[in-house]
Amino acid sequence: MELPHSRLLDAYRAMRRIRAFEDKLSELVTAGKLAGFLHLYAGEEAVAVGVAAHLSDRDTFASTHRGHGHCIAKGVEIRAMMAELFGRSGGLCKGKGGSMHIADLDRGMLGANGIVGAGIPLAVGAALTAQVKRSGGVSVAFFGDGASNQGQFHESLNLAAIWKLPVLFVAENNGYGEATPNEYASSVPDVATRATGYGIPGVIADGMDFFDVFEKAGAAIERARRGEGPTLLECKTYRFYGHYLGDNLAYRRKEEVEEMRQTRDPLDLFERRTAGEGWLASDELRAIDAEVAAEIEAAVAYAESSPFPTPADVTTDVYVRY
Amino acid sequence: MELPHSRLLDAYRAMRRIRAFEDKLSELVTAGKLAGFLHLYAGEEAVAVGVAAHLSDRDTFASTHRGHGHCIAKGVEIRAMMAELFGRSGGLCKGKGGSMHIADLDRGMLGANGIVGAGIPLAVGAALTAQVKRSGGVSVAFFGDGASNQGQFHESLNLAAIWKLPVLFVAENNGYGEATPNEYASSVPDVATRATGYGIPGVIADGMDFFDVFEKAGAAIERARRGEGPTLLECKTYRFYGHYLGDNLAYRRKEEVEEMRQTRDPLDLFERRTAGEGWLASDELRAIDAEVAAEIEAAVAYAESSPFPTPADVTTDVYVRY
Amino acid sequence: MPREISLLQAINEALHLAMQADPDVILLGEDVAGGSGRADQGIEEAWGGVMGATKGLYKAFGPGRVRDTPISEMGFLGAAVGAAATGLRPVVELMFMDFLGVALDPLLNQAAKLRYMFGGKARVPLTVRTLVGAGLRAAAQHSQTLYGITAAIPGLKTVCPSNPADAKGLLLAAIRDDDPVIFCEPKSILFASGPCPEGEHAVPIGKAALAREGSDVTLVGVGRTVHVALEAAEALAREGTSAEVLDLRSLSPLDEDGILGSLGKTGRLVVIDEAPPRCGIASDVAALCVDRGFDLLNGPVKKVTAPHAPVPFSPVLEDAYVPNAARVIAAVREIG
Amino acid sequence: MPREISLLQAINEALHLAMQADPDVILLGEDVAGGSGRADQGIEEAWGGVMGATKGLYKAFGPGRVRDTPISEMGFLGAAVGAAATGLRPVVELMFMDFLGVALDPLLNQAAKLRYMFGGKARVPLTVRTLVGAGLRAAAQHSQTLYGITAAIPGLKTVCPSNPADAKGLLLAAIRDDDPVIFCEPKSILFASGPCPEGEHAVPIGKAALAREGSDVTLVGVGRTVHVALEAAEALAREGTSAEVLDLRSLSPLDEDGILGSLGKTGRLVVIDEAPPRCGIASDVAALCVDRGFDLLNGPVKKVTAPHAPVPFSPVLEDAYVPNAARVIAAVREIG
Ligand SMILES: Cc1ncc(C[n+]2csc(CCOP(=O)(O)OP(=O)(O)O)c2C)c(N)n1
Ligand SMILES: Cc1ncc(C[n+]2csc(CCOP(=O)(O)OP(=O)(O)O)c2C)c(N)n1
Ligand SMILES: [Mg+2]
Ligand SMILES: [Mg+2]
Repeated sequence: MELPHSRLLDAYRAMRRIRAFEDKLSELVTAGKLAGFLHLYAGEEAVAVGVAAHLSDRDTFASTHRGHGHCIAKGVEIRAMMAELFGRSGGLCKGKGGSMHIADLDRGMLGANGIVGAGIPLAVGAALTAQVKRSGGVSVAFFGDGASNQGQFHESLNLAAIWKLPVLFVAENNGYGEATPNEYASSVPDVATRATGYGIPGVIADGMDFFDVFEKAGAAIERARRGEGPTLLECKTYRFYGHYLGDNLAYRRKEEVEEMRQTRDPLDLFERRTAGEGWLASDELRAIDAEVAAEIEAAVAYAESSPFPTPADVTTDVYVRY
Repeated sequence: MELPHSRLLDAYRAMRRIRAFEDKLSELVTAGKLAGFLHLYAGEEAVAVGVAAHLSDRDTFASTHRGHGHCIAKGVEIRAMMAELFGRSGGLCKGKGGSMHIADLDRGMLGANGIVGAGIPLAVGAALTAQVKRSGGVSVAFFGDGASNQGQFHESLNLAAIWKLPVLFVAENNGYGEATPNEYASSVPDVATRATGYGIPGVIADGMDFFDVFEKAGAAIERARRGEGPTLLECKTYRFYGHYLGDNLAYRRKEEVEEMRQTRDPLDLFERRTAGEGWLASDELRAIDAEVAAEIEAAVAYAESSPFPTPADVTTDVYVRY
Repeated sequence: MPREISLLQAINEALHLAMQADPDVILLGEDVAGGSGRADQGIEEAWGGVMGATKGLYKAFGPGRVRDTPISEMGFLGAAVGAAATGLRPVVELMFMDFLGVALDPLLNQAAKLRYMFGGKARVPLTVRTLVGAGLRAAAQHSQTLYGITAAIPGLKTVCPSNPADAKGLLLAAIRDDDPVIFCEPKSILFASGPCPEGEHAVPIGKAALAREGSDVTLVGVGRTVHVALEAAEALAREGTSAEVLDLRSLSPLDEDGILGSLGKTGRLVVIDEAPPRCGIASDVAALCVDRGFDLLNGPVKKVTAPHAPVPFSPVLEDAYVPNAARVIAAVREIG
Repeated sequence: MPREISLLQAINEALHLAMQADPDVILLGEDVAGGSGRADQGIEEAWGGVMGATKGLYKAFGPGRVRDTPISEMGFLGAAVGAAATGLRPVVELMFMDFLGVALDPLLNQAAKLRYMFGGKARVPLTVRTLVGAGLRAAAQHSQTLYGITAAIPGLKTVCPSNPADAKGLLLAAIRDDDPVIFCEPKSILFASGPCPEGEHAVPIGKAALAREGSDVTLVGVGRTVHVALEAAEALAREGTSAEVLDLRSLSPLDEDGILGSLGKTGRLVVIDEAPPRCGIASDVAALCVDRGFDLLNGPVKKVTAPHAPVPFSPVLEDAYVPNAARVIAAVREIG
């Protein structure tokens, strides 16, 4: 599938941004500059970006604890994200949310979510709004293989199916829920198999391949916009870092990780494909890499210079009025 | 499938007991003699009895709000059940539980349950006990079509599947969850379809036909005892009364109910089959009918003569020790 | 004399008004219509809610805005939170508050926290209507008074009316509130009638109501226990004790000033709640008295609550379980 | 001097002892082993719990008794209730207490009520271990102190240790208790060391502990706030106020006599809790004081709690959110 040149560059830029953002966080944590639980999206870039490439601000994302990639793909400002992770008042959520609750409703990003599976019904609700208000919007629920064993997954898919809601369920199957392999925790190897139980299409994409995700997500999103209801799209992917920064990684062999990084890196695959087809030139990509690197540095600088919130902020923003 | 004569009579007796028990409750409620929410099992007798015919006290049932039939099929004493519904101290649960919590652990009956779907994991837990203790026991979870849209259904089936627990999931699909038709509430017409999502067998039985349930439950129970894991057995059935006594019944046509009662009554079907095959004689069945009628009258008499609990009983049985 | 309607009818009127006035208000819940999908058989709105609270709404506002749900509380409540955060104003019926067991996360971790976690950038105008309390012989899993759980959660508001007029006014306020509100319907008094204004009616969330004036002791109640308090006050009056009865109405926010105001008049207080004694509204009221109200106190503050036990089925036991006027009177005498 | 170990190690020791002593004790939870199903790759017990509390148990007791679960809290907790009612003695790890949102029903409506609903004929010897509290910059959905919810539920017991010895003794008591017990692990002090007996050690459920003797004021704490109270007491001592510190340890049952005993000595009381102020343990303690303890009171009872707000992420905010010694000292001065 060929995309206009500018959109190819946009896709690459978004993926590179995610990668650079996550690599930077790893660096910052190692340097002791960041607190909290950080779940990095590196390795899974093609999923969020492949889906987001079809969407605009009227469309919504509900995300997971591993939410930076979804934010960036949805166009959320990087420096406000970084400031949030630094716990600063200039953060997207004024420092109150942190990594697990990073959100930007203006971009249709309904938030990372610390409760596994809890984002799924939120996406269903956003789709309900779209349906009732006839906004034409589509809503996307991202969730992991582990989350597919939560009751909220089940209830949400059934509900969306009977109401034919404009929602896309994207299972990011990276093979693990924390330290537990999916082949142990799930009774079926493919999350997509479960679509049968809801009478909706179940589709498997190579989550490391932007083009495959793009194509299959596109079809599902078109279907949703036509009012034909939800699709369960499973993207087979892999997380390059551990479950969170600090993870001992003892549940997977080093060689497994190495092999994935060497042979299945979504940025490499993207570059190989676009170069092979003659769509993009290497120096275009290197220019983006440099731009992004600068953006990230600027984001860190912004974050570090943003003032901390003050103790009085603890009790604001609880209610609209109380 | 032919059963020994005595077991055929047992099966009929159990079904007749359930029917007579439920009909009596309807009468008592109409006469203003009983309080509380009563969900009658009449019409679904073949399901509980067809399954229970394979089980003994080491095997367990987890039931639903519509639990009288499961109790009776599992061999629970009728007069203690009746006294429970009358709120008397001679009741199975000393009058504390009532219809929705009727239970008899000695008979392996883990209780009716007022929370739709909540019995399912309890059955999984009993199966876990059987597996850990190698008791050879099998556990059965009964639940309705409506309950199959609860998260607990999903989580339980997955858990039982990955641990290959000796459990049988029996979906009693009577077409309705309260006033809502299953074809509206569920994204798939057959609950059994969902077995695919857990990699376990999904089987459909005619829940009005004792023999069909008996046969299919038997195979699934044997499989479970062999350590091969759970089965989802869907029994297509129908409730002859409303959702509860007091239901306005406006969600289904009178003709539908009439037709079911006329053509699909599990007791009639049983009688027709056993007579047709020459297995049972009509007078044998009438004798049982009379016995059962007497039992029920005796149960009511017992219940009415059983003393009420006293206010001091309100605070006992909360803890083993506090 | 103003017309009288039941608390249930008052709820129904409020729902009609709210849906009429604002197209963003939608209604979700199990059997809020009933018989969905059977229009071809001439079946429509078979139930209108298990208690009948939502009667006529499906017919008036159609299947787009009034939706029967599957038995998937976590799912449809979660969806309602998502819908509220994106521009609708959903009213959800959680049939019995006991079902919080399978519906807590969307309230505890989502609705209550989105605004805060997002730095004030979200609004979650969600209303959850739910039945509380004993009295229907419905036993342990259908009779609980669990508003203490939602009142404890920062980010939620919780109200519980004791009469039709407040039911109407508070429900309208809840639906129009931009924060998530849990609206508790005391099932034992659903069918009790009382005066209720026609048309629009506003009752502010966060204000207790004086249900009876008095000077010797304050009786604080909520929902059904307001009536228990009134009955006790009546009896106490006959023996010369003048009891003031305060109807909390709102559990979060709690009307601290209202409570302290009455305590200031009477110096003595008994709080009556149908929930068990631990970690509930009754403790909060007592704790308020012994902190900000300490100088006003002329005697101990007594809690008259259900015992620390599940709700029993047997009518005899259930009647003994719930607080009654005799226990309130005894408590008043004890602190006399 | 007795050896010192961390609270986490004490938990680990108790689990080893309990599983060793009783083959009916099994352990369920997410990643309690970790890496399940990968033995063929030489991977076994990759984690031993997200905090490491269950290290070595899988290796010692095998995959039949130590089971990694899917991320299905309601399912595996419900299964544990069923297992407990049929003869096992399950210990379940609910990773963070915040996950009650997706795990409440098996506790609220099943474990807590089976015995009562069945007329005393069931036992549910279930233990749920769960992390509570702030301090790890884990934000609103991983930092809550929700033991007020479980303490409110008749049929459950709830405990929360403040030190390794109590952690070990209470966990052993919980596992061997025939009722369901919620065992709360304060995450901010998990790695703090303290003396702890080797081998068997018993701490009764339902008894508070005197953490420091004093005569002028009683400071009541639980889990981490015991340390806050001790710090405040130390500072108060320097200015001549003698504070007694009571460690509740058990939240249900609540040691009413223990609390009143101390109040009887001091006449003044401050209760410190990391939960928000509404419908919690702090209110219960205050309510007890103003009821049974009224004649002992020489001043208001102050609650020092978290504010009525979710737990914020930013370290600056989180540090301001949790109760600290300065606030306790201020409260003591106020009632001085
Ligand atoms: C309800 C709930 N249970 C458990 C956790 C702890 N937890 C956080 S992430 C995670 C693993 C999630 O796995 P998966 O859904 O596959 O997503 P991934 O981390 O692989 O992206 C777990 C168990 C949680 N946050 N919420
Ligand atoms: C969690 C929960 N939600 C809702 C209810 C109210 N309720 C009781 S029975 C019932 C319908 C159940 O339908 P189904 O599972 O098909 O069983 P059936 O009544 O048809 O036997 C509902 C909604 C409940 N008891 N528990
Ligand atoms: Mg995963
Ligand atoms: Mg049904």
